[in-house]
Amino acid sequence: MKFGILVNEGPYNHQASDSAYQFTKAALEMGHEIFRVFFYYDGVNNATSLGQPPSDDRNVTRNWQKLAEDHKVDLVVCVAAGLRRGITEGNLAPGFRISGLGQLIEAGIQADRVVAFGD
Amino acid sequence: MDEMESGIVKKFMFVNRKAPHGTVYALEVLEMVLISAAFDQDVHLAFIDDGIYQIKKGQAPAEIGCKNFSPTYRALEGYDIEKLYVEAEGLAERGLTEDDLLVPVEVVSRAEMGRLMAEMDVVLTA
Amino acid sequence: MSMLHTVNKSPFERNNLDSCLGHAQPGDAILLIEDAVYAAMAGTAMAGKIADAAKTFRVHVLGPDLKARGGDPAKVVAGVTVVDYTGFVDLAARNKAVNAWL
Amino acid sequence: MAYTSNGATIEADEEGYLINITEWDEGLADQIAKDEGITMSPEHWEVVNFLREYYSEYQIAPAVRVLTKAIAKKMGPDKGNNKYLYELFPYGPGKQACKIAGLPKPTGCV
Repeated sequence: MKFGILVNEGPYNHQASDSAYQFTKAALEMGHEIFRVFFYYDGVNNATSLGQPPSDDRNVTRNWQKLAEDHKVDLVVCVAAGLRRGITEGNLAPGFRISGLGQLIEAGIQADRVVAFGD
Repeated sequence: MDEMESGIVKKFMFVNRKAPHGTVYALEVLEMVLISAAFDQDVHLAFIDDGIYQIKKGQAPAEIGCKNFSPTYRALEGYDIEKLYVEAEGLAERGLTEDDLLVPVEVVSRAEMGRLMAEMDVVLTA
Repeated sequence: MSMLHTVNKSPFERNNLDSCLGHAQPGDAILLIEDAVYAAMAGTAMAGKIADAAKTFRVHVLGPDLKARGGDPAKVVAGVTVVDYTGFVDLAARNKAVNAWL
Repeated sequence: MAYTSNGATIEADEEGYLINITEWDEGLADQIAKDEGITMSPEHWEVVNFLREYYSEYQIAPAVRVLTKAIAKKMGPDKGNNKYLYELFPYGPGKQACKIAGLPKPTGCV
């Protein structure tokens, strides 16, 4: 089954990013396909390359990058939401790409299920 | 790129349940809805709970320094997004009637709204 | 075909759970995650409402979120099923759509 | 980037859209159009003014499809079609005309 994942909150203010990551990881381990993970609202902050979480805490951005590396998961950051919040090509973590909101609608059309995580 | 052709038409519903201005969700959902219009899908908008306040007439956020995006709901018709539903119970709880809303909507009961949601292929609530 | 509803807010703070219960159709699946897991713990003022809901809907709670908050998977409200992330993915796959009550 | 109009410097983003949309005036429109290789004619102004009225009413710059339809409704099918509008604004009646009209980039760029 193909899943589209929507992440609506930043990585450290809210559990949403962690929940989305755990769900995505479990789905991949079960053999499902992740059509795309789309980052919207403050969720775009998951894609910053500038975060430096303490070494005894999880690194949410790194977790996503690892999924992209190991499973070729398409990590898409909304360009409009990113521009508002200062996430641009200049500080985008490797493994993420910036594109339009249409990528979310397309995920809704192409994926079998869209699962949203947020506040 | 304006028209996105995939041949698939799904029933999408954007469920608004948060008030505008206090948080950014209402504005960015509206941006989502406008983009969805380019994909020729069967788009529905629901306003329940505090989401009803998004389409209340008379919003004037100039003094808080924020953009007034409430007139944009009236542009939806031009984007061929015409299936707007408001929950009757939510309206009544807030002391509002259909006349207080800035766009034409269909007022439905909570039970009807639930049945409508159940028909959808993709539901995005915020 | 049924839907999966996810709820992630404590019912003591927000009305997400009430709104979900007011719109879900009989037989739908409901999964309590994040702060909504407090609703599934036995002995709270919400327990009666959840036990009632479990008669109409298939109510689940996400075990890892429950344990994170000091909840005991053996002491959830009667009728509520504890699932892990694999169970969450299965629920999403087996219902026709997922509505996250954000 | 920036434009110069009546001796004042008007700031714009990388693509040439105004940073502060309230700084627009008709002289600036002529200036932006010139940079785009367009000499403003009454037909150009008709579209630019239509866009400004649309923005003033709805607080968004319309997607090109919506603009075309709205122009057809107001000015007739001879003007509300892609051929006519792209002849006036070769880089797109949405993007280019919005820039000249001093509006944000149209919503609907997917």
